[in-house]
Amino acid sequence: MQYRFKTSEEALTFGAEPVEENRLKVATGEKTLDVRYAVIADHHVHCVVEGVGINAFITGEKGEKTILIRGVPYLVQDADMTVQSRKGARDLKTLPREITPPMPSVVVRIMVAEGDPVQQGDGVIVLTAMKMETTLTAPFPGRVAGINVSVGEKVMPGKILVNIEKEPEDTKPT
Amino acid sequence: MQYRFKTSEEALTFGAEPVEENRLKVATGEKTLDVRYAVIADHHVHCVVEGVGINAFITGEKGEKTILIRGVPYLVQDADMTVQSRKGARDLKTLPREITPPMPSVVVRIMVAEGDPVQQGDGVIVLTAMKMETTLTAPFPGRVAGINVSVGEKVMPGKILVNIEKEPEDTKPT
Amino acid sequence: MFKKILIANRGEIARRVMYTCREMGVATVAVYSDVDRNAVHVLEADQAVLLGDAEPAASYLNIDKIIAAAKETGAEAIHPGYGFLAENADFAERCEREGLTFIGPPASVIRELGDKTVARQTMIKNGVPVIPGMTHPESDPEAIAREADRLGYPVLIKAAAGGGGKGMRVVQAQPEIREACLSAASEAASAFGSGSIYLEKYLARPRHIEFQILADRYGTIVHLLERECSIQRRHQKIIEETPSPAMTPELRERMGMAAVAAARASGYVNAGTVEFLLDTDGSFYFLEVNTRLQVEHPITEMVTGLDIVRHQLLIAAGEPLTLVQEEIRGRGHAIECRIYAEDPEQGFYPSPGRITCLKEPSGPGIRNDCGVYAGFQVPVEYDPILSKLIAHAESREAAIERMIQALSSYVILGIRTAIPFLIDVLRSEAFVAGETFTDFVTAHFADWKPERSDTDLARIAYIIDDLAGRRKATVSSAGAGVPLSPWQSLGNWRR
Amino acid sequence: MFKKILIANRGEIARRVMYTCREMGVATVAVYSDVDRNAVHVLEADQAVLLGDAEPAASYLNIDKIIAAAKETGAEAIHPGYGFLAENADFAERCEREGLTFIGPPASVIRELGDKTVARQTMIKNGVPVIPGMTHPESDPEAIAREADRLGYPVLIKAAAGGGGKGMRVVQAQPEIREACLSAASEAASAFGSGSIYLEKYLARPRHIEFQILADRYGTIVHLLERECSIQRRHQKIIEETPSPAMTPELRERMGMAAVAAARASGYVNAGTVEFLLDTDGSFYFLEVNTRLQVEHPITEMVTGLDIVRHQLLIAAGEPLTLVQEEIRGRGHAIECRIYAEDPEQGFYPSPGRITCLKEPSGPGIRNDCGVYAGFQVPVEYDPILSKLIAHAESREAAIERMIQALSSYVILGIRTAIPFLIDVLRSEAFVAGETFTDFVTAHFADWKPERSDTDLARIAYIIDDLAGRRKATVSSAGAGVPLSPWQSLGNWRR
Repeated sequence: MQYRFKTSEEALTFGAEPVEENRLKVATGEKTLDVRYAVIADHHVHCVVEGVGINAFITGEKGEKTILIRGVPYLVQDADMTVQSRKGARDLKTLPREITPPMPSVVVRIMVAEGDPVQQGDGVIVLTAMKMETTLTAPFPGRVAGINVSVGEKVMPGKILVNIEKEPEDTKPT
Repeated sequence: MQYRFKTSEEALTFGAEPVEENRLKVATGEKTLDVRYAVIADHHVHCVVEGVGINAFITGEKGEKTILIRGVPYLVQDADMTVQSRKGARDLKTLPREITPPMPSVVVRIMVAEGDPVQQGDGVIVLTAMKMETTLTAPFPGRVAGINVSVGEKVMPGKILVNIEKEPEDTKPT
Repeated sequence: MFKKILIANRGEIARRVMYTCREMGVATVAVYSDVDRNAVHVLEADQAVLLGDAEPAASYLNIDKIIAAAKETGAEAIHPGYGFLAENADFAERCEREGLTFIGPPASVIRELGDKTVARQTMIKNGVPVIPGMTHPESDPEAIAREADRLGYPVLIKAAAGGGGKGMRVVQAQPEIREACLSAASEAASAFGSGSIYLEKYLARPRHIEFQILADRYGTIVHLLERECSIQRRHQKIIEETPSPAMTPELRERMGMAAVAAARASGYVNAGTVEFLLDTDGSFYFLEVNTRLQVEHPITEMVTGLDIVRHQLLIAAGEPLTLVQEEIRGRGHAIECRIYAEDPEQGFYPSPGRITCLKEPSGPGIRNDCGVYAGFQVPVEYDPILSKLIAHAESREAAIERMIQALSSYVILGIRTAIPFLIDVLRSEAFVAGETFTDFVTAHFADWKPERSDTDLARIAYIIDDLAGRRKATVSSAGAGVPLSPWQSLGNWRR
Repeated sequence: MFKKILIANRGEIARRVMYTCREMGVATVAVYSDVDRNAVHVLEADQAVLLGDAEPAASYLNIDKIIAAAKETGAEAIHPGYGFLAENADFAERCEREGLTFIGPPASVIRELGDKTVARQTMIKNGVPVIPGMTHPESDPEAIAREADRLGYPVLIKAAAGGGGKGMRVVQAQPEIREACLSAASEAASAFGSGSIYLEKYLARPRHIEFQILADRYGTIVHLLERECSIQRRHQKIIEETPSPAMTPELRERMGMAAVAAARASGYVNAGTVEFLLDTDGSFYFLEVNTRLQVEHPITEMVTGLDIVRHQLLIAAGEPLTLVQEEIRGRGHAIECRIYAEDPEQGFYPSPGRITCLKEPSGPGIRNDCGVYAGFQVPVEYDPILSKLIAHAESREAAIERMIQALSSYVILGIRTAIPFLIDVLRSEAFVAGETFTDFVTAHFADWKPERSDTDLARIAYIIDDLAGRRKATVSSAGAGVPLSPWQSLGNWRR
């Protein structure tokens, strides 16, 4: 089988050849790896790659999974499996022109007014969630084109709180 | 719904009435119990019976389940669901006339010969399993009618190792 | 001893109190809100009473409902845990009035120590060194700004009713002071119901060192040695340890005596914590007294071999302390890491959601005070602490290694945690060298990202999982595995 | 320190050794048999080598294969755990010959102490009190019968190569002696490869008390206090605790000195255990030296705060002991319960099978050294130990309560365990009173059955589970939940 994984650059291709039961030959770029594996539990896979044992813990739906190895989470995305509701979500090259909360939050303060110019990193709006205040900042220089919420309002992820017009000279975001 | 559970005496009937979501009225004999419950995980049920919370952990197939409460396992059998392979297995009134190992074992010594009279509790055959020697004893007084294995033989549960003829005067086994 | 007590809290701390209750034969009553129907503390209690909506004001902060629950179930005492009503004098007073034993200090003591400025006055009177700053709360930003000019920048804004870093702001220079006051006041108001704040001189590189106190009703007061809690992010502790790498027997002696003096000055009873800032020059300043069971109490239990909650119950039941200061010796070294539902790659922003898989670390010297389980939905309404992982070993070096191994084997899927961040902190030269100051995270881990050296392994695991493809749909609830950054989430809506 | 070691064992003890290795930065190599492909010790090792068939002779007892695995993987040392080759002098010798460090005493010491009769001679020479009995092994039942008449009944038959109660038989009267010899000899042969046995006077109501020893290569020997292991079934320990309820400082002093003398007499190096019988009159007798890491070592780690495996590795690497006898103090009380796959309602007969659900106990002072997981098939080929549950608390009373709570919350489904039996033992007057003699189980729990007071609750749970009916078929493998007694199992075949 062939798998194409997303990366910050172009997609990366992995080839997987079943050798015997619970054993694969995985080819990526120049190197080919010998992989023995066992599915230990719903979310737990143990594999032996080139003789070294490793436990991986997996969650997520088809096309996009989070894999935990040695305490570190890895987001792995299949470039070919376009799960509509998530596709592009992780595409780091497309950046938003608006600000939205990462989780259900309440608006505490709005630090800008329509028409205000903002520099990248300027505080734009203060939210509270789980008793924590967090300031959402402008992802790039621009001008506040619209404010779609008011203080005290409960806002959900995806809800666009403030529109920021990008400045003519395109500044690459970090 | 009606459930009939096996007991050492005659079957016991429980009636279960759904009152609302995750809530039952359970009737048994004279008393009726208010039961709220939540399924926490595959094998874990939390219920509140008459206001007291309890965790129960469940395994087994339909008709016969082992339920662990406060560290103690309870074998619960539905008298109406006859699972062929197990039915009667627990029926304490039917006792065997033969001796069989409880698990895969190896015969170490045979302590009787065909025709020998045996008293209840007499050692009949010595098995070893998991590095433990255990002596199977006669369940009741009788006479050795046949020996079906030899020393060193690997024997499985259900395999009848020694036949014991019950004595004419029926002695109730313990 | 009480026959039955109510625990007015949730999650890991409610559960931890229940462990000791069961061991002492004390029946437990849990209280819970709508979203906590199946929370661990509800599952493990003998009885549980629904308080109401998730909104704290309608549940865990609702004094009337909690008192009613205690009456209804016949509980004789209430353990408040930490947070929520733990340091609420009115609640303690109400308990006393209703004939319920509040497992903590008397209301008057909570009130006096709860007002940080009053506390500072008390300590000054009793010769306990305090940080230069305001001795009265202030709400007018202008007045605070003037005071700041007088003290000289940098200054620290703190909530008078505060604790746990809520409503706390460092202000480096004059222009920021007004916005900082507003935001601190509003955060304080939402956290403690009071928005009054005050100002302190901000020490550049102090260590946060606190002493655990136990005091009975008969004037016996002992301290259970120190804890160092310098590693903080957003002014909230995330790693604590004992003993402190900076501690000497002589300094411990002096600070311990100051801690006992502070407790005595305030007429303290039950378990409490006296917090100090230790400056680089070895001088220390009283910070505040936490009039509750501290989040990080387990590390003290590990090195002293004592069960602090057990002593809380004994003291509350009127028993005299049997502990003798000379006999309280620390052994080995203990470290605690707080495991929050938060994303260290997104400024530690909370990361609630459904836990799809949980595998707790184990092994010699490992303790995990855990308040969640696989399948549990971490609510957005409350402090996002999931568990506290504690490692105890013969030496600091061994404890660090033990903790790193435990963190590396800790599996929490469905939400993000700071585990990879914690591992890197524990591995860092600065931490290993014991150079732990309150500016640690900003100084060494300002824009940290985990080193992702196993990306190919992860892709291989993806492939294997794909081939096995046996996972139940129910547990891989869409996206639960990946928290969204403000920018990332947008995709959902724009395409 | 070693860069990489091989662990020639399986299950919980292999895993426990790996914990310390990881903390010390020592890479681990596991070995395994066919049926252990997915065993915990394989999953957690850095590398794993398949030895062969489940049959111990083809795998965990196969010296050639294990040595080859060590060479192949570049391991510098081998930790044998307990059981299997742990006390096999030939194996230790072979390691030495192959340039591999055996993490344990020298082969010569193992050989001398391994032969219980030789050991008895050594102790007699060095003034360590021993039980009256034979000082040479014997295989002729007649000769043993004559010796028994001389000593007077009851007598105890023991395997000369023995340990862990294998091949041990109490003989109350003359007629039983021959059958007992045969069965003991054959059990010994299968367990240790040698069927030679010997005879000792059988003490009526002794306590089993042992001292943990640590000795370095340079003649420094310390003991880590005692463990009492009187609670046994089928001559195998099932509950251990420290300190012993029978111990006084004065007796501890004397027995500790005897233990160190015993170790010194045999030129002991590394960790070991000197076992004694303590008679009701306060006199004690040398029993044997276990030249390995003891199953019950964790309770000693809990009260002393030391990591015994760490010290084993340090000693094996040639480090001198840094511990000083005076500084080794016990704190609190620790109890261990061994959790075997066995059915206490069927004479503790082994109960292998598939674990369908596993929920480990947790909480302050709780440690569970576990070698299995949910979904694991417990093999019939090996000792059926699943885990060791350890509780540590301020006092014996608190430790008992803590253990009872932990046992009650321990969930193992799919096989039977002695957990309900252990709970009742810990609750019993005799145990609480510290009346723990080696005849404890026969004296107080001869035909024990659990009190089943929650039958109706169980039926209600059945109904709820039936209504929910959501469980995966895969994990409720037919009958896995119920071990079969010889009589019950018959049903399967007769209908």
